[in-house]
Amino acid sequence: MITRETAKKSLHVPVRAVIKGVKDEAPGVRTLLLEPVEGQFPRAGRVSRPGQFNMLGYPGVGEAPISYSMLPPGKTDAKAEELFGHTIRRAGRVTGYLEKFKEEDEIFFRGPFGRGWPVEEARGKHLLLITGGLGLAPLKPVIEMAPSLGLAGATLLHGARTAGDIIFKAELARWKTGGAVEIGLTVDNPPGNFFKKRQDRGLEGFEKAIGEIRTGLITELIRPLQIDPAKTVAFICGPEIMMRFASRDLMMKGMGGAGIYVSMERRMRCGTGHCGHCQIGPWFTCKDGPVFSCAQLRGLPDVII
Amino acid sequence: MRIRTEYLGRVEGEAGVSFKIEGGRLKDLRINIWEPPRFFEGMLVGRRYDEVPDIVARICGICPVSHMLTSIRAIEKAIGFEPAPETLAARKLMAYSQIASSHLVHLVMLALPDYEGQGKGENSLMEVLRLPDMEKSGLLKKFTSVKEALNGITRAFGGRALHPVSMVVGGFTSLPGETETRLLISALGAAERDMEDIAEMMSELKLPQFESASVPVSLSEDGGYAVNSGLIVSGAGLEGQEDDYERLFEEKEALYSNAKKTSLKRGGQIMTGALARVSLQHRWLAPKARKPAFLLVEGPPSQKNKNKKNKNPFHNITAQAVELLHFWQECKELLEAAAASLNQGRQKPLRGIPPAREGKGSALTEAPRGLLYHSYEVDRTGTVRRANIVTPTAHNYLAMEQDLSGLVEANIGMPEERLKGLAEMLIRAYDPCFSCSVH
Amino acid sequence: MTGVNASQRNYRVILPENALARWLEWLGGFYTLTGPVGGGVAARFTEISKFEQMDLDYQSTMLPPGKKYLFEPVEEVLSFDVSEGVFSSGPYPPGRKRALIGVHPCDVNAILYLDMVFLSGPYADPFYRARRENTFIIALNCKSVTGLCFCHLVGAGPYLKAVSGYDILLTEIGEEEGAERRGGKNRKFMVELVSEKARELCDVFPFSMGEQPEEKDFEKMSRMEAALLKSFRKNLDMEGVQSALLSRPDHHALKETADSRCLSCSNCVMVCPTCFCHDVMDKTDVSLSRSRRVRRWDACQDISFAQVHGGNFRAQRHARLRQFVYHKLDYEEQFGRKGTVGCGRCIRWCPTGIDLTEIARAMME
Amino acid sequence: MGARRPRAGFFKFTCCSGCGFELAYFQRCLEETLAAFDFAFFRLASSSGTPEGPFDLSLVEGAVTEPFQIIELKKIRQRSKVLYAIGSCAITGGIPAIKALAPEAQVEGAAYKERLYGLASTRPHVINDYVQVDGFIRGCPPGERDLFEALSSALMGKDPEFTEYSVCMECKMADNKCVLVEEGLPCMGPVTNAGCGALCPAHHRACYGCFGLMGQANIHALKGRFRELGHFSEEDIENRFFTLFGALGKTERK
Ligand SMILES: Cc1cc2nc3c(=O)[nH]c(=O)nc-3n(C[C@H](O)[C@H](O)[C@H](O)COP(=O)(O)OP(=O)(O)OC[C@H]3O[C@@H](n4cnc5c(N)ncnc54)[C@H](O)[C@@H]3O)c2cc1C
Ligand code: SF4
Ligand code: SF4
Ligand code: SF4
Repeated sequence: MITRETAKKSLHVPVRAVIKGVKDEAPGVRTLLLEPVEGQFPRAGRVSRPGQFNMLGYPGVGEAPISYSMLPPGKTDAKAEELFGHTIRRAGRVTGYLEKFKEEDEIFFRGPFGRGWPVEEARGKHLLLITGGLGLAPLKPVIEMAPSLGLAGATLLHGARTAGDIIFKAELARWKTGGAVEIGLTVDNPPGNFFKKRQDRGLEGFEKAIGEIRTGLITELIRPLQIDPAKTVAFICGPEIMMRFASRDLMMKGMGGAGIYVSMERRMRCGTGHCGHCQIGPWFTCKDGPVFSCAQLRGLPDVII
Repeated sequence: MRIRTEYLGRVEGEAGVSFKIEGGRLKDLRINIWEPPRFFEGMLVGRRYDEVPDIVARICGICPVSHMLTSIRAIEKAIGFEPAPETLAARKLMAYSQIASSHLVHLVMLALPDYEGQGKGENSLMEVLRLPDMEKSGLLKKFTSVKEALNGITRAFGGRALHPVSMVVGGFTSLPGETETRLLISALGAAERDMEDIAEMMSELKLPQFESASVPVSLSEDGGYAVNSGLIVSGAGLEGQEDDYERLFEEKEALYSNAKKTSLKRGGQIMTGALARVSLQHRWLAPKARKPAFLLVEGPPSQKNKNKKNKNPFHNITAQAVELLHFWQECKELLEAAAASLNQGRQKPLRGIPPAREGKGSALTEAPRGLLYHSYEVDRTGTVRRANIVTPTAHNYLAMEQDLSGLVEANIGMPEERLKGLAEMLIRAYDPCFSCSVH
Repeated sequence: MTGVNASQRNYRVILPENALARWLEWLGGFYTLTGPVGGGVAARFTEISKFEQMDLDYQSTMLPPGKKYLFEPVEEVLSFDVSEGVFSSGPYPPGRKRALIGVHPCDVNAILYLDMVFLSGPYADPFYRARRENTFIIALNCKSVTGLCFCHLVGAGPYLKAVSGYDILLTEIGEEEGAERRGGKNRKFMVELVSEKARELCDVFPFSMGEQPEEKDFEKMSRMEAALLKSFRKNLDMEGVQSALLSRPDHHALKETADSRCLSCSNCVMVCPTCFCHDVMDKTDVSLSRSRRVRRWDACQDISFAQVHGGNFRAQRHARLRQFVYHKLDYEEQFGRKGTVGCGRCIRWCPTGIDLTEIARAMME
Repeated sequence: MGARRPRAGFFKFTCCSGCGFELAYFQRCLEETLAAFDFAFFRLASSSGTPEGPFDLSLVEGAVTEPFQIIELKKIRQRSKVLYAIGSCAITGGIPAIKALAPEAQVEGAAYKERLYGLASTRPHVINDYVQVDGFIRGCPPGERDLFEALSSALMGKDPEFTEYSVCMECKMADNKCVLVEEGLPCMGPVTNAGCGALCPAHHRACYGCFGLMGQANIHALKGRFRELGHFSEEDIENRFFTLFGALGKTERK
């Protein structure tokens, strides 16, 4: 029976949040730091996990699924302390509208939705993170919790279009010095080329901190890797075509599809497994994903992987 | 001194006006209708007969119903089809609601700013509506309630008010039910006062004085105010039947304009439209409209002059207000009759269009702005072989230019800006539609 | 109808049509009665005031009753008052209680499918739930089969086997002699009170004019069902279809059908009783006073359905058609059953008559 | 609101002015529209105002059929933050585009004699042949849903979401009788862009495509269906169903 209480906490009514910080990451990419203030979405008691996403939006404009790039601390009832972050690229209607927002502006969200990265599976194993472009954002929380995961080791391979498009530069430098994760970087467009001046502004310090930035596709970094297939778990996030080649290379190194996880991007309207837009074969990306193992996806139509 | 307006505002379509005054004499007066032609007469050749109404509707965004009705009747004559009496009644409702609606647009949106805004630097509907006395009178609210009541009728019978869909060769593909019809009647009732206020306000405008040499021409029919059919009459008496049209009238191309000038072959400028209709047909007007019509045509009794008929083209505005009253009344009566005959359930809508047959047909109707002529030749397969369309503004074109000359000459000493404004006001008073005139 | 235990039989009664009509009209005091109007395969579920308006001999409808009334084509789910800055959603339930009368087994099964979509899983849709709880479903076993029906292949008909999720099950089991009613006959219906709600309601309304069914009545029903099962014309190996489809996603039958006949018009999806996809969009008044979040039925046949930044996962027409065929005949993992109930609507209402069972058969060869 | 009202411009090219009338008269949010926008140029409604801009929102109706219009159009584009094409003429060529189906001299000659040599008319073009268009308010006349979406989006400063699916979808959602399947009428709904609310089928009439072909229209499949209906010649099918509102875009879609 639907009670007044559940009605008020309708899954259609979003939560209000205030922007507490804005950070430019790369051209067209910004991180928003959010604090929920009040709302009705049925979320009390829900713990956010890395890899999950919120439906972020503004009334009259719409909503878009955006992954956590910074998790709320986890005490879900004490709302005021629940600062969390989203890293957003301008792509269309909603993300374009959000681009205008500044600190102290209000936005709205529903969530968290979806199953996140299966971090438990990496316990005692080597965690291999392969990311492309904005795909680093959903894995940022994983990297940050890496020291507490009981890993045998962690490697992050990240590729971007140009050096200027690399997001989380400060964090990358910090992770590098922290030592919990090994880092390899590559860019499609080499820094000395025609684009250098515009896109590489302010990169000198970063290059010093991070070491060499290779040139070429992300697979260039995967090929030289030494992998013990049974003791490795891979999380991959990036454009689907990049995930395809990355996972294929890992399989050629002997990994099984079950140990390789990817985060899928599909059109989404509800986040709750009702609107149907995000279906991949029998799965709903929103509630069965967005993180899937390659084994789950293999053979399904309309997937590039 | 050269006076010119490149692009007239608050008229439908694109046209300019220019003239010179040299040594106190008027020279080179032209209404240049530069509205780009779409060549409907050429495009229609090779199309099927039942597509014609949907195509010609797009001649005009304010009187599509008139073009559809005229073409439908011409096509039906060509293929030898007789529509049912209920169809004719529904077509009248379409025509009346559209004429009233078109008049409303002209009165409030296009013409009123000339008079209300004058001297205050205001000349658009939006600005006029913001004038203090306009805001007080709640004109916009009245305007919208009247427009919704009228468009509701066109919408109910035609599917939509602009470019209707359910009115086709042969009849109507669907008709409103009784409840819907009753709703239309009550909407008319609810907006009636607003409509009367607007009509009154428009008939009280201080219009410039001017006498035209035009001969009024309109349709005329025994037993009613002729709109969808009738004989051709003029101020000089009976001229002929609609099938005589091409014998009676002639079109002349102007080298400086995309529109043609049409008049009676025997010469002279003619005027069609609301003022001509009211002048020639006022005895058939609804009671409420008859008195103001009499005042308009004959002039107030006190200053009765010998020159009996009103020949001031500015009074076309007043005539439209009179017709607004008339067609409102007619719509109410027709809707009552329709509702009564509909209480048996839906009237049977048309199933399947009437078959093609070789033939020629022409039809003449009264569009909001005056006489509208469509004529078609259809071959055995139903393909259109020849099309001819003559629109109200083409009929009035000559008169507009001649009257404008007369008006400028009579006011030749006026300061340039005021003269230009007066010239534009006269053109607007004709309520020209340049999109139609070029087509 | 063998294997029915005694306690279930207690809730069965045989009722003549005129008594049923009176009972339904009494039910109209609590519910908005909604039933099939206009017969044949293109009847329409419509609100009615009199039993006679319905045609219980109807074969099918264009819009399925469950989808039409439980998951409305267009619905406002959220409203935002711009000046106040507050949201509202609801009310639940929206509108009056409704009784759907004469719902065929395939359509009852489709409702059970929609239940899984909107009520199972971590989130229940409050609109669907409220409407579902306020809808009284009177199912009606089929007495004829159309050439496009294939419910028998998925166990969704022609007799309803589900034991819950609806309220009453009717089966026409013959005519009463002598009495005058529709077409000069008064038909008799086996009435089974399935839900608690139905049993409570019928406590109030005495079924005294009905008779206790006897063994011969159940035997008759079994015979009728068996005869019906023989009259189906469609056939497909439902066991084999799953593996066959997934292994041949680029089969020429799909591509050829898509290219030569599929209009991408989405009629198939719109009329499908289990298709649940919808779009959500925000509309704001021109006065900017209120924004509404509205959902409306959407379809995977539409080109922008799977469009995302940087790509479209189903840009090709055959990929979209494949999504429909696979979702109905494969993808059982989704809700633990096939997506089709075999009503045949997608075939009937496709302007070019595309038949998913034909495509599947061609792909299996 | 309170802040500056957005400056709007409305421009007419070759057409019936119907879109202008829809905006300034027929639509049901007229009061709100007049209150919300500052119409800095709108010849149908105002004799003042200037086309010089700048405009926050420009709406352009009509096809391009004369060279001077191209120059005007480019200027309008430069002066406008957002430019939407409104109505079928501007978007698909609409009815004016029928001219393109026959030899130019033949079509023009049927309407004019002496004036022929003074005409500047060319083959009709849609406006996004010449300038970048930010969105399409489809229909002949434009549908209210998309019109309001355009207006409210301009006021909010967001990208609009226009309809891009078939008339059939709206038709089904309205539970209309399908005139193609049930009555065998040659309905263009399956390949026509939605936005009208399936107006014609709701009035027992076959859609004639006034909102233009939708992006994914499979023209030859529907032609095949019309052939099966039996009572149309090949020319009829071509003419009636694929050139009335699509004379310029006779291309196959995905
Ligand atoms: C699980 C998940 C997590 C994600 N996480 C992030 C994240 O952390 N950060 C991030 O920036 N993004 C993320 N995304 C991607 C983001 O949700 C999309 O970019 C989203 O579409 C943006 O919404 P929008 O309204 O701004 O764009 P939209 O207006 O939806 O447009 C997005 C793109 O889709 C296309 N499009 C939309 N509608 C149509 C149409 N009708 N026809 C044709 N094309 C159309 C446009 O070309 C446009 O490029 C995530 C997506 C998923 C599924
Ligand atoms: S109804 Fe038929 S033509 Fe239309 S999208 Fe579905 S399968 Fe294609
Ligand atoms: S009537 Fe026309 S628009 Fe409606 S569903 Fe049938 S084919 Fe499509
Ligand atoms: S149904 Fe077709 S022709 Fe009719 S209004 Fe809609 S788009 Fe135009």
